[in-house]
Amino acid sequence: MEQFYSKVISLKNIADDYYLLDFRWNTDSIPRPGQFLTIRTTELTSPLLRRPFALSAYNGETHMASIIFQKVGNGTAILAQLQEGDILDILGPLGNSFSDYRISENGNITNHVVVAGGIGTGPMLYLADELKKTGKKPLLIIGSRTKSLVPFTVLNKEIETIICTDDGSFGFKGNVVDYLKSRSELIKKSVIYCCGPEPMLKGCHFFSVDVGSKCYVSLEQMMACGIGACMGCTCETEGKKKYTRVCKDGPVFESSEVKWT
Amino acid sequence: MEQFYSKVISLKNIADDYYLLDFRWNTDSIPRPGQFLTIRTTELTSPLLRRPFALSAYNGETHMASIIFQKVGNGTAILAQLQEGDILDILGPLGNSFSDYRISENGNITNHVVVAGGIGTGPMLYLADELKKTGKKPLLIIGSRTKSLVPFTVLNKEIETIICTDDGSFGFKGNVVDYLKSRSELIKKSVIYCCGPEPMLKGCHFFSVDVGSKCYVSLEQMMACGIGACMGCTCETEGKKKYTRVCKDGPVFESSEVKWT
Amino acid sequence: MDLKVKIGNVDMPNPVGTASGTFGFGEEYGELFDLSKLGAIYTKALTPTPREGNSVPRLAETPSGILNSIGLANPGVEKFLSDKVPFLKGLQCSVILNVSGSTEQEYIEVIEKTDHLDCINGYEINISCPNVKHGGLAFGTDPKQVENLTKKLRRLSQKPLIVKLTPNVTDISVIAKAAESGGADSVSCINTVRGMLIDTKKKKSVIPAGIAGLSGPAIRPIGVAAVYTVSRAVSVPVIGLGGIMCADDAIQYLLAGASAIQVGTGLFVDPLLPLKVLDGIKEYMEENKMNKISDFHSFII
Amino acid sequence: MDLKVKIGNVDMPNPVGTASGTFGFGEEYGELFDLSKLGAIYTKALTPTPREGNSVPRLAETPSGILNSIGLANPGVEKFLSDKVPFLKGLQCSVILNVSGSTEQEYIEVIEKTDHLDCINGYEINISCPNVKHGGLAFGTDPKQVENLTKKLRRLSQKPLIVKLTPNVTDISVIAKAAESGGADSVSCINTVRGMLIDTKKKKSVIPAGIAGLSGPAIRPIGVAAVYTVSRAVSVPVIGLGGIMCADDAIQYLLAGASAIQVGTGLFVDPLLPLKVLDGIKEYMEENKMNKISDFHSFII
Ligand SMILES: Cc1cc2nc3c(=O)[nH]c(=O)nc-3n(C[C@H](O)[C@H](O)[C@H](O)COP(=O)(O)OP(=O)(O)OC[C@H]3O[C@@H](n4cnc5c(N)ncnc54)[C@H](O)[C@@H]3O)c2cc1C
Ligand SMILES: Cc1cc2nc3c(=O)[nH]c(=O)nc-3n(C[C@H](O)[C@H](O)[C@H](O)COP(=O)(O)OP(=O)(O)OC[C@H]3O[C@@H](n4cnc5c(N)ncnc54)[C@H](O)[C@@H]3O)c2cc1C
Ligand SMILES: Cc1cc2nc3c(=O)[nH]c(=O)nc-3n(C[C@H](O)[C@H](O)[C@H](O)COP(=O)(O)O)c2cc1C
Ligand SMILES: Cc1cc2nc3c(=O)[nH]c(=O)nc-3n(C[C@H](O)[C@H](O)[C@H](O)COP(=O)(O)O)c2cc1C
Ligand code: FES
Ligand code: FES
Repeated sequence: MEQFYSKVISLKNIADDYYLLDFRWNTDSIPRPGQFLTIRTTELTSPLLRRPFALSAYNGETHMASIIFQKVGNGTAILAQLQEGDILDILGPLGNSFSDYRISENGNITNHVVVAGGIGTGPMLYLADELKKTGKKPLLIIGSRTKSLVPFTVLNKEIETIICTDDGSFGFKGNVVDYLKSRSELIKKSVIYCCGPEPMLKGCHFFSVDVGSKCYVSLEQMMACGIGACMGCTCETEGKKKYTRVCKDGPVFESSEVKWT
Repeated sequence: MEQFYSKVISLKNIADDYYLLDFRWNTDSIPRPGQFLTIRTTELTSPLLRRPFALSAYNGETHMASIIFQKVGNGTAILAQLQEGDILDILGPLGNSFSDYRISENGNITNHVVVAGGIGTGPMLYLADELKKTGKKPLLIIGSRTKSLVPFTVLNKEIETIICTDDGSFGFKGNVVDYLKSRSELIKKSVIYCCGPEPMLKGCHFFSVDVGSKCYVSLEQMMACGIGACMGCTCETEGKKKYTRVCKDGPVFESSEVKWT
Repeated sequence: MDLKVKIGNVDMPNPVGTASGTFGFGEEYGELFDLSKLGAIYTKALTPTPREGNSVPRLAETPSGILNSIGLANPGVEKFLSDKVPFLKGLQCSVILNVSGSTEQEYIEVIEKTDHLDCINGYEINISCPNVKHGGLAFGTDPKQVENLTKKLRRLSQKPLIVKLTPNVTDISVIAKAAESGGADSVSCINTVRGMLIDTKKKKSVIPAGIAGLSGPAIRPIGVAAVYTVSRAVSVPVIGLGGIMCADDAIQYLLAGASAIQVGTGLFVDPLLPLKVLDGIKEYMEENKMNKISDFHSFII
Repeated sequence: MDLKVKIGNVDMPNPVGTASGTFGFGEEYGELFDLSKLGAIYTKALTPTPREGNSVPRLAETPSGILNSIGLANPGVEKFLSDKVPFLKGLQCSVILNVSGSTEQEYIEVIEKTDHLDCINGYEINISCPNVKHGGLAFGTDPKQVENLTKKLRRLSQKPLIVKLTPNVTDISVIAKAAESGGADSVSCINTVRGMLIDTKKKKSVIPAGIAGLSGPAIRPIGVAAVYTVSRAVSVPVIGLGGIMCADDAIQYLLAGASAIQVGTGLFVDPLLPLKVLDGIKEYMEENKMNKISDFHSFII
C-alpha cells in the first residue's frame, strides 16, 4: 500500500451513470481482484473523506489500472467531471483479494462463477479476466435493474457472460440468484465469488449453502482510514471476534464467516 | 436586485491571475458602475459564502455584463475553471454606484479622474466607459505592481489611460497617488473616483483634500448577505452613525464620510 | 395537509422561519421574495437603546461555516418603533421579536415597550449570544437565571415566549427545562457555537473580538443533536435551527423532534432557501403520507 | 531551531502527534511513513478488557466533518501487551497511551498494568468520549470528578499525565483547572463534539447509537477557541487538536496557546498529513524567525 499521484488517462461514460476511469498504477505493489483504492475527490473540505473503489482491471505490463464507478453523490459527481490529465490522489492497493482465496483454497477447481451486481461489477470483471488468464473457466453473471445499466462496452467477449435484468429488458429476466438457481446443477461444482448489494450477497451465500459450494463475498462499509487503523468499518462476523474490519481483514470474506442479518 | 441564473458566455485570462467573465444580465434592473453582484461558487458547502464582484461592463442593448476577477483563493479558483455554458447563480445588482454621485452632485463637471488599483480595476473601466458615453472627459489611471498584472486587452483605446507600475516595468513608475501628485494642477479641477486597496484609497482621499477636489471611493468588506440584512459588512463612518453597511449604504462613499485609520 | 404550527397562542402558517440576525427586520429579503409565504420571521435582536455592534471584520469563513461577531448591532426600541414597525405591520407571516439585553431590566424594557403592537406575534428571548461582554451567554448557561428571567418576562406578555438556547453548555436539556418551568411556550436551538479563527500572517484573531459565533452547515449535526436531546426533555414545542441548507436538513430537525425550523446562514448562500425548504417539506410529507407536522415526531430515531 | 516540546518529564522531539482513535496503535500508518518523524503517537483508547465497540455504521459524513461512534473498540490490556507492545518498543517517537474506562477502577487498572513499560512515554486520560454509555463523557464534565480521578491516577505513575478535555461543557477552563490541580502535566483538547445525522429516508439516526462524535475541519474553530480559553486558564502545556487539515491550521492552534498538536480526522483525508504539518511549522518558524515552540505564545491574539 502506498499513497501516490496519477494522471487521468481517460474517463468514459459506459452506461447510465457508470464511468470507467483509466490511470497509471504508479506504485510497485500489484493490485489483485477484490482489492480497492481510495481517492481524495477534492482539495476542499467537502466531501471530506476519501472514496473507496475496487479495481476493475490491471495490466502488469503497461501498469494501467481502471476502476468502474457509479455517480451516486457529491464525491462521484466530482470524479465524473475529471478531465484527461487531471491528477488523482490515490491510496492503495488496500484490503485482501478474491485471488488470495482462489489460490490458497481453490487452486484445483476449474469452474468459477463470478457474480456481479450494480457497482460491484468492476472487481468481478477483473477477477473473471484473471481466472481466464490463469486457465480457469469463469462464468460471469451480471445483474442489473435494466438494460441501460449494463456496461456492455467493457465486457470481454472471450468470457462466458450472462446478463440478468430485473425487468427482462436484456438477457435473463430476474436477479442473479434466480439465475443461479436455474442452473444449480452446473454451479454446485463451482466456487462462487460475488460483489454487489447486500441482499444479492446474502442470496448467493444461502444458495451456496444449499448446493454445497464455497462462496466468497466482497463487503462494503462506510470507511474513514481505509487501512485498518480507525475501527470504523467493521462488519459482524461469526466466531470469537464479533467485529472485523472490512478495509483490512476484508473486503473479501468467505460467506460463511459473515453474520447475515 | 434579483437572484437569477445565467450561462457563462466566455471566460478569458487577461493578465496574471486576472480573468474576464462575460455573461448575460438576465434581470431588468440595470447595473451601474460601482454596483456589484454576488456569485455562489459551489453547490457544496465549502467555500460557503457567495463571493462579491463589481461589474466591469454592461451593455444595455445586448444585455451582456462582465466582471473582472483575480484568482486569490478557493472561490475564485473555482470561477477560474468555469467553462462556456456553465450556469452562474447571481444576486444583483447590489449596493450604490459612482453614477449616483456623479449625476446628483457633479453633473456639470467635465473632468473626471478614475483611479483603479488591482482587483479594483473592473468597476473603474465601466465607470470610465460610462463617463465617455455621457460626453465627459475621463482620465483613467490604473495602478499595478508590475506590467504582467495590467489587463491591456480590456482597455478602451478611446479613453485616455495612464498605467502606473510600482516597479516601472510599464508606464509611470510609482503608485497612482504619486502620479496624481505629479499632475495635481490638472487634477484639482476634477472629480476623483477610486477603487482599489485601502492604502490607495486613503492616499487618494488625502490627495483630494489637499487639492480641494471631491473624491469618491468604493470600499470592500467581508460580506455575508450582501443586501443589508446581517450587519456583517460595516465600515466606520464619520457622523452620527458609527457604522455603516458597505453592501447597502455603499460600497461607494464620499471619501470624507469614511473614517480613515 | 396541515402545515400549521402552534407556538403558545399563535398559529404559524407553516414551520419555516428565518433566523434572528440573518434577516434584519425583513425589509431587505422582502425585496427578493414574498414574506407572506413564510411561517415566521425572527427579527434581529432588539435592545432598549441602539447598539453599534463590534468592530470589523465581523465575519469570517471557516470550513462549511462562518464566524460572526456582530455584537447585537441594532437600532434600539425607539427607532424600531418608528422605522421598522410600519413595514412589519404589513406582513402576513408571524413576526417574532428577538429580545436581547445586558441586564434583566433591558429584556423587560423591550417587552414592555413593544407588547402593545399587534404586528409582534411573539418574543424570542436571546439568552445565548456569545458576542457581547455582559449578559447574553451568561444568562443562557445558568438554569436558575434562565428560569427567573423567563418568569419575569412571562408576567409581562400573553404573547408566545420562545427561549433561545445556546449549545455551549454541559447539558442543554437542563437549560431547556428551566425555561419551560419559567413559563416559556417554546424553546429554540441552537444559537451559534463558540469558535475562533486566527490569521497566521497577522498573528491575530481574524475577528477583533476574539472568540465569535460559529454557524452554518458545519454545526448542523450539533443542532440536530441538541434538538433531539431537548425535545425529549421538555413538552413545549422545540424550534430547530443551525446549518439548514436544504429541505433534507430541515426534515432532519423535524424528525429529531422540532415543530418548526429557522433558516439562518443558509440565506446568505441561497436567499430563496426558506421557500425551497418549505416546498421540500411539503413534498416529503406527501411522499410519506404525513398530514401534519406532528407526524414527524412518531418515529423512533 | 528547537522543535522540542516538554510534557511533564518527557521531551517530545517535535510538536506534531497523531490523535487517539485515528491511528490505531501505529502499525497501519507505519506502513505509509516513518513514524520516527513524529513528535508523538497517541494510541487508540485502551480499557482493561477488550471492547467490541458499537454496531455499524459507526461513521457518517457531514459538511466538512465526520461523525463517529466507534465505542472504544480495543483489544484490552492483555492483548495490548502481547500484540501491540512489541511494535511500540521499536518506535523512536513518544508513545502516549490513551486510557479509558467505565469506572475509576478501570482507568487505574490500565495504568497499573502498563506503567512498567519503557515504550509507553505517557498517558492521555480520555474523560471525554461521547460514545460510551457509562463513564467517558460523564467524568469529563464534572470538575470534582476530574480532579479526583486525576489525583488518583497521579499517584500511580511518574509518566506525564495528559487529561483530554471535551468541548461539550459550559466552561472548559473550569475542567482544565480541575485537571491541573489534580496533578495533570498537560491537558489536550478537544475531543469530538456531540452531533447527530438523521437519514430522512429511513427516519432513523444514520449511526445506530444516536448521538455521535463530530470531528474534522468543521470543528476546528471550536477547538481553536477551546485552546485559546484553556491556555489562558492553566499553566501546564496545552495540546491542541480538532480539524487540523494543513500546517496553517496547526499554526492557529500554536498561536492560540497550544504547545503541541495532534492530527486526527485529517489523516483519513491525507495519510501523510502529519509530516506536511511538521514541515509547514518549520517553514513558518523560519520565516518568522522563531527559535522554539514557545515563541508562538508571545503574540496578543
Ligand atoms: C471496499 C469498497 C469498494 C467499493 N468499490 C466501488 C466500485 O468499484 N465502484 C463504485 O461505484 N463504488 C464502489 N464503492 C462504493 C463507493 O465507495 C461509494 O459509492 C462512494 O463512496 C459514494 O461517494 P459519493 O460522495 O458519490 O456519495 P455519497 O452521497 O457521499 O454517499 C453515498 C453512499 O456511498 C457510501 N459511501 C460514501 N462515502 C464512503 C466512504 N468513505 N466509504 C465507504 N462508503 C462510502 C455510503 O454508503 C453512502 O451512503 C465501494 C465501496 C467500498 C467500501
Ligand atoms: C463590494 C465588493 C466588490 C468586489 N469586487 C471585486 C472585483 O470586481 N474583482 C475581484 O477580483 N474581487 C472583487 N472583490 C473581492 C472578492 O470578493 C474576493 O477577492 C473574493 O471573494 C475572494 O474569494 P476567494 O474564495 O477566492 O478567496 P478567499 O481565500 O476565500 O478570500 C480571500 C479574501 O477575499 C475576501 N473575501 C472572501 N470572501 C468574501 C466575501 N464573502 N465578501 C467579501 N470579501 C470576501 C476576504 O478579504 C478574504 O480574506 C470585491 C469585494 C467586495 C466586497
Ligand atoms: C450574522 C449573524 C447574526 C446573528 N444575530 C443573532 C441575533 O441577533 N440574535 C440571535 O438570537 N441569534 C443571532 N444569530 C444566530 C442565528 O439566529 C442562529 O441561531 C445561528 O446562526 C445558527 O443557525 P444557522 O446555522 O442557520 O445560521 C446570528 C447569526 C448570524 C450568522
Ligand atoms: C474514528 C475516531 C475514533 C476516535 N477514538 C478516540 C479514542 O479512542 N480516544 C480519544 O480520546 N479520542 C478519540 N477520538 C477523538 C480524536 O482523538 C480527536 O479528539 C477528535 O477526533 C478531534 O480531532 P480531529 O478533528 O483532528 O479528528 C476519535 C476520533 C475519531 C474520528
Ligand atoms: S476504515 Fe478505518 S479501520 Fe477500516
Ligand atoms: S453583508 Fe450583510 S449587511 Fe452587508
